[in-house]
Amino acid sequence: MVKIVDKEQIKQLFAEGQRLMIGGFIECGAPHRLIDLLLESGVGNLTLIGNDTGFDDQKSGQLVVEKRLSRVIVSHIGTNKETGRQMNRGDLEVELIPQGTLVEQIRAGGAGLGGVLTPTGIGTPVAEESRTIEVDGREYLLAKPLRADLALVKAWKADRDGNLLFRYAARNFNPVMAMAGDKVVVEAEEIVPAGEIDPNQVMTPGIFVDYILQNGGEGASV
Amino acid sequence: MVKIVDKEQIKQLFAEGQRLMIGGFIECGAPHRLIDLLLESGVGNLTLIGNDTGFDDQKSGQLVVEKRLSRVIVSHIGTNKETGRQMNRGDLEVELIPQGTLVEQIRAGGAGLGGVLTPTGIGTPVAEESRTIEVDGREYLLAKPLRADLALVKAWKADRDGNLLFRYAARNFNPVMAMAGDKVVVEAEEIVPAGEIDPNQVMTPGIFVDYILQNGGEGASV
Amino acid sequence: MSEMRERITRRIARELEDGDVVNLGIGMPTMGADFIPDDIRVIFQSENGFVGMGPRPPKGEEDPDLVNAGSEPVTIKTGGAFFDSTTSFAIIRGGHLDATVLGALQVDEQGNLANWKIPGKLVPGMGGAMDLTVGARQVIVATSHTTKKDQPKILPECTLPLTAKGEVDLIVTELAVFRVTGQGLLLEEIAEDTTVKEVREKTAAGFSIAPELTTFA
Amino acid sequence: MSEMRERITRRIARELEDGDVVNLGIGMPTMGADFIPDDIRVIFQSENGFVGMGPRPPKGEEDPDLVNAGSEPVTIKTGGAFFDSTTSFAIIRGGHLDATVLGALQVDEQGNLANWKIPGKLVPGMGGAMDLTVGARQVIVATSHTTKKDQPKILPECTLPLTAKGEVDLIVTELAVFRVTGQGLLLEEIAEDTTVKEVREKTAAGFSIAPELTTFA
Repeated sequence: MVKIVDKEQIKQLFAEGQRLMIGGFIECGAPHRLIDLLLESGVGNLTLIGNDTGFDDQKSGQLVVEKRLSRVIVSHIGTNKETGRQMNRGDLEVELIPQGTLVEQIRAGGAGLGGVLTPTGIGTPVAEESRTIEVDGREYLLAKPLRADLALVKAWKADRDGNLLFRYAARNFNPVMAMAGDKVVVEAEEIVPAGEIDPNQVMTPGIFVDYILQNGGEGASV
Repeated sequence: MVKIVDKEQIKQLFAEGQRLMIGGFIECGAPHRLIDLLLESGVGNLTLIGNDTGFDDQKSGQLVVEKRLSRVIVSHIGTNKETGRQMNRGDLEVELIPQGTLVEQIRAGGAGLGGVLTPTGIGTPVAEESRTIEVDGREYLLAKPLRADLALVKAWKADRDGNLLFRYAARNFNPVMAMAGDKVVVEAEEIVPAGEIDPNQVMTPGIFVDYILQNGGEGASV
Repeated sequence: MSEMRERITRRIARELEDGDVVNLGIGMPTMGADFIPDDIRVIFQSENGFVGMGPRPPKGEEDPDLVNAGSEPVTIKTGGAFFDSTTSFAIIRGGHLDATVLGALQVDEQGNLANWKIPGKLVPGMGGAMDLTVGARQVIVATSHTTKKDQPKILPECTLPLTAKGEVDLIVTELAVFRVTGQGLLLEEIAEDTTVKEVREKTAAGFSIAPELTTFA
Repeated sequence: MSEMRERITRRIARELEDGDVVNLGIGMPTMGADFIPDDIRVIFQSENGFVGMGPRPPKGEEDPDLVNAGSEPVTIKTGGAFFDSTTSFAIIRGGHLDATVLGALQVDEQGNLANWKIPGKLVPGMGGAMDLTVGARQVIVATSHTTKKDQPKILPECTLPLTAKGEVDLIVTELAVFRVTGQGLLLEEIAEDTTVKEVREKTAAGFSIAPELTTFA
């Protein structure tokens, strides 16, 4: 059942050493308000599963800049120079995964699959870290499921039942992560009354969502 | 590039012995006009990949009743008694697959995966026909990709660029099949002008679609 | 709905909790929802592609695009959502269902279920049943206690092809409620109009009896 | 855009056909689309989640939710569609792209591509490049013929970690167009201001010369 909660309640969801999925694609569609609360909460030693580590001068990137992460599982770190520096110093473990494999791993985690077989990465260093499985004479790499303690998701609109809409390219990893977190926390640009989102057009069904950050001031009724 | 074509052009796409995916869930969301054209075309010895074989007294079921199929790959045949009769006589090969595995096989075919690993069917007769793969101490069945020569899809609305919307429970297998056919043929309740479907709300992007059956009479401009 | 089915359905409704997401297998009438108390909200999933399934609409208001997995007309409640079959089975297999309720041809002491095939006789296919049984957090079997020929359906070991192995959590019949435990079946409740003796006569499987055995109506 | 990049982009645009669905890798400017002739329609895919990508919007009309995979503001054309990352990579890996255009650190005679890592030096990550290279029907490499230090980038065998093995179909530089064949590289075109001799000097890989060698500008 979806709960609409305030900032303090969100902060209590965070804990040292958690494994987090955070939506977004180089800041576009990233849950910047939730990341702010995560930074404020002071927790660290986190594992981040996401497409990238953001820009070092923008919000998502601050998780690296403020040294909250001990491990990242991402497809790309080129937009955040601090990630590379911490990696080279040995302060941050970086696992690079092809983007299409990463998204299938998250989907497998959410969909109850034991993994998927992908041709991507065969003949490359990625193959050295994966199990190779041959099917009908062709080789594939096993991409194992990924799940997280919390998935932080940015929506455009959320209704009171947790049904979500995303906007344009801000959709990206958000819907699939909403399936793969033990708890799913949503930040929405707008919280609309139940029934306002056409059930035929819902992008993420509310049954995947646990918490929605209320909009407005601390005591505002949303 | 999407082509809007007439009935005769659709019929020319069909050929003896083809492997077809046909959308729908026990007739709901099945492309009844395309099935009519398939029946009219006279082709047979077809392999059907779909959720089921419809009702024996409704449209999808006629493919069995009129003996056009030599093999079906489905999750359920209980609603069409003729399917069971032909199976028992040895006239029709029936491969029964758990519904969630079947839809993943079609998705794998459309998404370029070598297969997925599913826990469904472990310890059942389904496991005897599948390869078992152990991952981190748990057993899974390998579900291999499925593709088809043609996918027949029923949409609610289609625009001139092939973007599709589906309605309510008539969506079911249609979007995933639109990814897994070498050619994808669409029947829509309504064909709307380009731009009328909000790009943020498209359910199947037009790049998956090859042909749309024109609405109205033979010579009607749609 | 027969009196027997109504009783089973009513008893199962008591298993469901506020906020639960539940799939009622085919054969389990959507009317089951009518037995849910007013003060809790249970969200029904239909494997053909939606959550928020509501009751059958008034006559004349049926919509051919809005049917459940058994092809019966239904409605969508406020807060519901439609999706395609990949998402539907991601929900089912991915552990997003709190419970599923399924019928049985046979069910056994190890929590094995057989409900999709009688070799040489009846082969409807498994549909979504195998995924539901593997994926739902709680698997509830709703079944008549015996076959039409009065043969036991609750067995030491299923003889028919399995739907899933060791996944059943609770068995509810018109006579009894059994919980499947690591030590076999535990009789937790009997119907108010039966006796443990009758239950034992009609059950081929062995079972132990809960210290606080209660009755249901 | 430098003159060199403009020339490469213009040449690649000629490879694209009416109706093609194409992903231009990061680094390949969206302006590439400007070189597509008016009489054909090419649909650009952006791996962060849409097809129908249009040019950069006028200043002041940028939308933070509408950027390409390189974070540059773009637009959506009529007929375009947005989707999530699972669908985006189903398109990419599933053979639904007619072509992709990618940059290279190194590319070799066997069609191997290296463009995501210089060990100990530069490790940006592969992003979507490995999926694009494996999945697109035609893989076109767009690259300067040599490094900034005038070292050859077209080699007998890549020495950097590979992005994909044997997937490259065409290599386009400011000097030459090579097709990757089962028998190695085939020089099909040279720039109008170079010679086969210069191409040979700047190419470490061996190659044969097409009988009907042509020039491009």
